[in-house]
Amino acid sequence: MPRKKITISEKVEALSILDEKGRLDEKLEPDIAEDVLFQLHRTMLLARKFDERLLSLQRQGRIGTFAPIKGQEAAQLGTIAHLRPGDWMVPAFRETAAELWRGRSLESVIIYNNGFNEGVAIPDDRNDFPISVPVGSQMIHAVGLGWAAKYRQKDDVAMTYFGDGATSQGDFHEALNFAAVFQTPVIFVCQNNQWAISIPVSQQTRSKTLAQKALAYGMPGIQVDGNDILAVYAAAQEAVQRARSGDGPTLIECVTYRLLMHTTADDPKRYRTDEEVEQWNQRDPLPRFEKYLIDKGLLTEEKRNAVESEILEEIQTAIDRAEKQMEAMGDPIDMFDNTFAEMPSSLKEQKEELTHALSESAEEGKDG
Amino acid sequence: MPRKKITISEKVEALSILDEKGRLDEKLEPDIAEDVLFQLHRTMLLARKFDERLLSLQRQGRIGTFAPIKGQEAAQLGTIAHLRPGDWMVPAFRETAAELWRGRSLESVIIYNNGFNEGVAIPDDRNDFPISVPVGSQMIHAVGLGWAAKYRQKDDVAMTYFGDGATSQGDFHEALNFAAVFQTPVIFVCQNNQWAISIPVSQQTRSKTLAQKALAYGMPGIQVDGNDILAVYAAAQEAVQRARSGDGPTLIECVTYRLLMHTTADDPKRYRTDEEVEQWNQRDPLPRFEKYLIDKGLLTEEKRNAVESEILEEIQTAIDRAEKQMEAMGDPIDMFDNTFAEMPSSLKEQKEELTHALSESAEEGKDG
Amino acid sequence: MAKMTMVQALNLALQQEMEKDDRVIVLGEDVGVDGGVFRVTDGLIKQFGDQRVLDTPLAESAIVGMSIGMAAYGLRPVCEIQFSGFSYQNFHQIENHAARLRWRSRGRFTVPMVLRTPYGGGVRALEHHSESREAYWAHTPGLKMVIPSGPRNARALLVSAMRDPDPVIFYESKALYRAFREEVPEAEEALPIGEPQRVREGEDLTLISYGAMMRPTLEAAQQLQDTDGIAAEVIDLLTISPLAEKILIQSVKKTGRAVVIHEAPRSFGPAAEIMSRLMEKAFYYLEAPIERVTGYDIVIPLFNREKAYLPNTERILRAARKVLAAS
Amino acid sequence: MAKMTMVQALNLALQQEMEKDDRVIVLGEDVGVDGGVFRVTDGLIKQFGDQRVLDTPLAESAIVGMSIGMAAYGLRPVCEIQFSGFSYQNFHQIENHAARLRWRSRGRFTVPMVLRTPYGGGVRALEHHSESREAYWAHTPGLKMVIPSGPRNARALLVSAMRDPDPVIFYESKALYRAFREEVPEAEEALPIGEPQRVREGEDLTLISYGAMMRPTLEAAQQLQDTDGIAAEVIDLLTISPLAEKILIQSVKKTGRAVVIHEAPRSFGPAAEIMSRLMEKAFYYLEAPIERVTGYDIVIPLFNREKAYLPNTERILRAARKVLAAS
Ligand SMILES: Cc1ncc(C[n+]2csc(CCOP(=O)(O)OP(=O)(O)O)c2C)c(N)n1
Ligand SMILES: Cc1ncc(C[n+]2csc(CCOP(=O)(O)OP(=O)(O)O)c2C)c(N)n1
Ligand SMILES: [Mg+2]
Ligand SMILES: [Mg+2]
Repeated sequence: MPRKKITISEKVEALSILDEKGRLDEKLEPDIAEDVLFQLHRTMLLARKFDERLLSLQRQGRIGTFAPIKGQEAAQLGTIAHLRPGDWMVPAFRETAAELWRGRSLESVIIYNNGFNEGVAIPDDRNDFPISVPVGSQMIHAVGLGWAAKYRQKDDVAMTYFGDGATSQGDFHEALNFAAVFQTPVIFVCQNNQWAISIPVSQQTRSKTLAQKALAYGMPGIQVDGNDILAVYAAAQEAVQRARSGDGPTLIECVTYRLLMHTTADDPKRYRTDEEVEQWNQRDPLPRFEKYLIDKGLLTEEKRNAVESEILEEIQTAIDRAEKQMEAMGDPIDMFDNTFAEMPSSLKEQKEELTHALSESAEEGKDG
Repeated sequence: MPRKKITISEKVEALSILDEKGRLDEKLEPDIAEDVLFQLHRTMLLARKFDERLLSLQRQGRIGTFAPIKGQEAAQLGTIAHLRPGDWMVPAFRETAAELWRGRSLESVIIYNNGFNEGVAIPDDRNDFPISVPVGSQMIHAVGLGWAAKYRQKDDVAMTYFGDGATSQGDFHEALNFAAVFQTPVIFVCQNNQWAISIPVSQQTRSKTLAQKALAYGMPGIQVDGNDILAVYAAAQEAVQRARSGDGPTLIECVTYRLLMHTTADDPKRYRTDEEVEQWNQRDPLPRFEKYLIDKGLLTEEKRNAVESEILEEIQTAIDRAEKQMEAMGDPIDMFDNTFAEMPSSLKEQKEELTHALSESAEEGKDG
Repeated sequence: MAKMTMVQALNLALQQEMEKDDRVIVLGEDVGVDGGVFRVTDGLIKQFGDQRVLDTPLAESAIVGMSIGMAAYGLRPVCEIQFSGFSYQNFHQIENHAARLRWRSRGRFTVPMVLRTPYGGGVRALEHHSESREAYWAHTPGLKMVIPSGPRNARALLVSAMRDPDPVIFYESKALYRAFREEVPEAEEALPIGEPQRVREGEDLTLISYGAMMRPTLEAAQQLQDTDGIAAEVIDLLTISPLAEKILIQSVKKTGRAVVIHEAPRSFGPAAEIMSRLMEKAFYYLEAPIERVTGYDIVIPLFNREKAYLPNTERILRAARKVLAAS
Repeated sequence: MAKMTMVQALNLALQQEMEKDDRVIVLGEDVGVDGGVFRVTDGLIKQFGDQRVLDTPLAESAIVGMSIGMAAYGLRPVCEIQFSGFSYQNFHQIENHAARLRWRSRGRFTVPMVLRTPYGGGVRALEHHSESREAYWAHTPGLKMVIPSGPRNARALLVSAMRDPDPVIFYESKALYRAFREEVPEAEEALPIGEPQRVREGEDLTLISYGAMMRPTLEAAQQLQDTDGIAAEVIDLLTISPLAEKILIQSVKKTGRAVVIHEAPRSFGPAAEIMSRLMEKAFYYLEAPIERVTGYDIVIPLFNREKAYLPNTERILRAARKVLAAS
C-alpha cells in the first residue's frame, strides 16, 4: 500500500522435458531406474491395448458403457509410479492406467464394466479407493486419508485424480483449501484433457492455466506436459517428496488430451473437430516415450513386439476368465449385503421378500 | 516450458488512501461530491448508533439475536455508494450499513430482529435481496442477476457481500468461476473482518490475501484497507465501472475488523484477546473518515453533534413505531402464505386446521 | 400430430416455449452444442443462440444458484442437472433458497425455475445414474415435484412447469426417454400441475403409481383383468408434491383396496405418504391393508442386477392379489 | 451420578470416548477453541489438543468429505455441522459417499463416522436454525439416523454412535440442550442404536414420538390420564432409521389406536412411514385411523410465530381425543 501489486510467494511453474518430437531436455531428465522405465512402458502399452480391447467389447455389447483413457496414460503413470503400496490412491473414473499400475486386475475392470458389483472389490493390500463417479467429490477424501496418515505419524501420502471439469466444482475448492490449511500430504493430479464431455476447458474457466488455481490456497502449483512422461514423473516426484516430508500438498496440472469419446455413450463429433484430434494424436505419449527408450538403447522394435504379444495374451486370458466368472454371478440376492455391517431387521425382511419372489418366479418359470 | 515460471496477466493489487492516522495520499484521493460525502458520513454514523442501540435492545430482551456491524461501516458504504437504484444488492447477514444506504427502514430491521417475517419485506423499488444466512450461498444469485441484466441489455450491475469465512465455501468458488466465464457484471465484496465466529482468517485459508483468490478465475482482484472509506470507494468505483461497461467481475477484499461479537449469542473473549480488539479500535473507520472531513473543512464538531442528535431521534422514533407495529402482529395464521403463488389444497387444509386449533385454544383460554 | 419419443416431446416443449417467451433460458452441463447427453435440448442452441442456451461449467450448485438469480430477475430458467444422482450437489441451493425466496422476501422475489433431471433405473447405467429419490424434494416445502409417465404428458407438464410461478423439480425417467412413442400434437398443450389422472377405471382395486412404473402397473392391471377378471383402477400421480389426494381417496372409497408402486427405496418413500393420506381420509372404506411395491432400502445395484431391484409386473401382481385376497 | 443438561451429557460422552479411543477425532466449525456454538465440545481441545479436535474452515462439504477419508483410514471422526439447516451443503458427500462406501468397495472401506448436528425449533433462532428434516437422511440407504430425547439417552446413544461401524446422523434438539437436567452416571453407558423404547405403559392408545416432541407427548399422556382417565402408552423412537417397528406394532396391537408426533413437515415426513408400517403389520387391530401431529408443509416461520408451527401438548391432546372418539 498505498497502491501496489501484491507479490505472491508460491510458485506456479510450467515443465516439459521430452517434447512432441521426442527431443529431450537433458538437464531436466529425471533419473529413473531401468526396471521402472520398463515397467512404465509395459503398463502404458497394457493400458493402451486394454482400452482398445474394451472399446471393441463394448461395441460388441459384451460390456456396458465405459470411459476410455487413450492419450492420458503418461499423466497417470508418471504420477502413480511414485506411490508406495501403503500410500493412498483416490481416483475419479478415468484412471485405468494408474489402477493397473497399482495392481488392479483386468478381470475386475471387465466385471465392473459389466455392471457387477463384484468388479469393485479391492484387495486388502491395496490402499486404493474405488472409482468415484460424482465429478470432483473425491479429492476431499484424500485430504482425510492424508490427515489420518499424518496423525498416525506415517509418511504415507494420498494421491488423488480428477479432470479439468472437476476444477469447477465447489468440492475441488474446499479440498484444496483444507489440504493447505491442514498441510496434509496430498498430491492433487489434474488431468486437463481439454474436455469435460462437450465443454472445452476454455469454457470451464477463464484462468489461463489450471495450475495457477493453487495460488488461491497458498499451495505450489505446476503445469506439466501431461503427454511427456518424464515431465510428469519429475513434477510428481517433487510433489510426493514434499508431501512425504511434511511440507504439504501440491497441485499438478497435466496438460493432456482425451483422444477418444467421453464414454462409449458419447459422440465427440458433435462438439470437436477431427483436426483438433489429429493434432493431439501427434502428441501421443506412447510413441514419444518409446522413442525415448529406443534412443536410450533400452527398447527395440523386436522387444516392443514381444511385450505387446505378451500383453495381448494377458488381456485375452483376462477376458476369458472374467466371462467365466460372470457366468456364476447371476444371483442378485446379495444386493442387500454391504449396506451395513449388520443387517437391520427391516432389510432382512426385504431380503426375504425378494428371495421368496425370486423363487416363486423360478417356480412359475418352470410351470410356464 | 521446459521449466519456467508461469506469468499471470490479471492484477492483484493492494490499495490504501487514508491511513490509520488519517493521513491522506492526495494523489489517490477519489473525487467524491460533497453531498455524497455528507451522505456517507451520516449513514456511517446512523449505522454505528443504530448498532449500539440494537445491542442494548438485545441485552434488554427487546429483540432477538443479531449480528453487529461495528467497524465494518466503511467497507459497506464505500462499495454500496456506487449502486444505482436499479442495480442489485445481494447481501449476507452483516450488511446493515449497506442496507440503510439502500433505504431499508430501521423499523424493518427491528421487526426482523424480533422474529417477525414482516421484517423481511422489501419495497418494490429496491432491487435488494433479503438477508442470506447460509454462509457463501448467495453470491451465485448475484451472478444470475447480473447475467439477466446483461441479457436484457441493461447496464445494471449486481454487488454481493460476504465474509472471509465464506471464501472457504464451494459456492464461493463456483460463483466466481461462473461470473468470470460468463463475464457477468458482478462485484464480489469480501469483508475480511479477520474472524468467522472463532476462526481467524489464518486458519480459514493459507493464502496470504483473499484478493489473490481472483487469480484462480482469471479475474482482477484488489485488497483494500476496508476501514479506509476512500480506498474502498476508489476500488469499488473501478470495479463497478468495469462491470457496467461489460468488462466482467472483480473481487474486492476489504480488510476490516468485527469490533464486537459475532452475534449477540457469541462470547469473543473465548477466542481473541482484548489487545487485538484494542489495536483494531485504533483503526476505526468512523473517526478516520471524520478527521478527513474536518481536515477538508466539511465537518465541525458542532455539525457532527447536530447530525448525531438527529440520528438518535430517528432511531428512537423507529423503535417506537416498530414496537407499535409489532403489537398488531400476533396472528400466526399467515405463515401459510408466500409458500406458493397459489395455495395447494393440502396447505389450505393445514391452514384451516391451525385456524381451528387457534380459535379453540382461544375459546379454552376464555373458559379457563 | 406426430409420433414422438419422450425425448422428442420434451424437446418440442422447450423449443415452442422458447419461441414464445424470451424469458425462457436453458442452462446446464452439455445442454448446448452437445444437445444434452440424452439430446433433450438438441438443436436449441442452433435455433436460439448461446444467450438462450448456456453450456455451463461443471458445477451443479452454481447452475441452480445462477438459475435462482435469473428467475428472481424475471427470467424463466430451465436448468438441467445431468443426472438426479448429482442433484445433491445443489440440494442446499434448492432447500436454502429456491424453495424459500418467495417466502423470505414476502413475495417480492419469486423463483419460477424448472430443474429438469433424468432419474430412475433400467438403462444399464453407471453408479449414481439410476436412483429415484423424489421424496427428498417432495418433503421440502415450497417445491413442486412433477414426474411424467409418457411423451404426451411429459410435454404438456413441462410446458406448465415452465409457466409455473414457483420452482418445479421435473424428473424424467431415462427408461422412458426412448421406450415408446406417442402421438404428440404440434399445437400447444399444457397439463395442470397438481392433478393426478385416473388412467384406467375399475371397481375392485386401486393401483397408484407414476413415472416409469406406470408401464408395469398398467400391464399388471391388464393381466388382472385378463387372468383374474379383476377390474383395477389405475391412477398416475404426475405431480408427487404438493400431493392432491382427492382422486386417490375417491378411488379407494370405491375399491376399498390399493397398491402403491414406485422405484424409490421403500422406507420413508412416497408410498408412505400416499398410504397415510388414504388411512386418514378413507380408513373406514379400506378392506385390506394397502400394499406397497417399491425399490429396496439399499443402494440400487450396478446394472447387471438392477432388474431384481426394480418393481415389475410380477411383483405388482403378487401384491395386488395379496390385497384382493385379504378381507 | 450428576445432574446434567443434554449439552453436558453429550460433552461427557465425547470426552470419555476420546480418552478411551484415540481414533475418535472431533472436527467442525468452532468446535475447538470456542467449544462449539452450543458448548457441546467445550474443553475438548484443551484436554486433547488440536490434533484430536480440529477447528476447520467454513465448508460443510469438506468437513464431511474429510471425515469420510479419516473414517476409511480407520479413525472415528465425529464431525459437527453447526446447524442441520446447513447440512444440505454436504448432502452429496453423505449420499454419494458416506452412505455407500462400504457398499461400493464391497466392505473394504467403511465409514464409521458420526455427523452431529443441532436441529429443531423452539429456541427463538434465526432462519435455517429451526428445521427438522430427519426424513431426508432416513430415506437414504446406508445411514443410521438417531435422535435422543434427553441428557441420559443422548449420552448413551452418542457413545453407541461413535462405536457404530457405519455412518450415523445424530440430531440434537436445541430446545433440549439446556431445557432440563437428568441424572447421568459417570460410568460408561451405551444404548443400542435401532431400539425404540416404551417409556410409558398404557392400554388405550399409543403415542409415538422422538426428540424434542417427547416432552409435550409425555405431558399429553399425563393429562390424558389425569383428566380423561385414559392410559396412553408412549414410545420414544430414538432411532428413526433403520426403523425397528416391532415394539410399535406390539403396542398398537394392544391399544388399537395411535398418534404419531414430530415437528418435521407433515407430507412425506417420518410419521408417514410409521403409519404405513402399522397399516402393513397391524391393520386388523386398528380401531381408528392413526393421526399425526406435525409441523406444517411450510418453511417454519421466523421465531416470533414458531410456537404456532410446532406441535404442542394441546394439539397432541386434540388428536388423541379424536382417535379415542373414533370407532
Ligand atoms: C457431480 C457430477 N456432475 C455431472 C456428472 C456427469 N459427468 C460425468 S463425467 C463429466 C465430465 C467430467 O469432465 P472432467 O472432470 O474434465 O473429466 P474427464 O471426463 O475429462 O476425464 C460429467 C459432466 C458427474 N458424473 N458428476
Ligand atoms: C453454510 C453455513 N454454515 C455455517 C453457518 C453458521 N455461521 C454463521 S456466520 C458464520 C461465520 C461467518 O464468517 P464470515 O463469512 O467471515 O462472516 P462474518 O460473520 O465474519 O461476517 C458461521 C459459521 C451458516 N450460517 N451457514
Ligand atoms: Mg476433462
Ligand atoms: Mg468474517
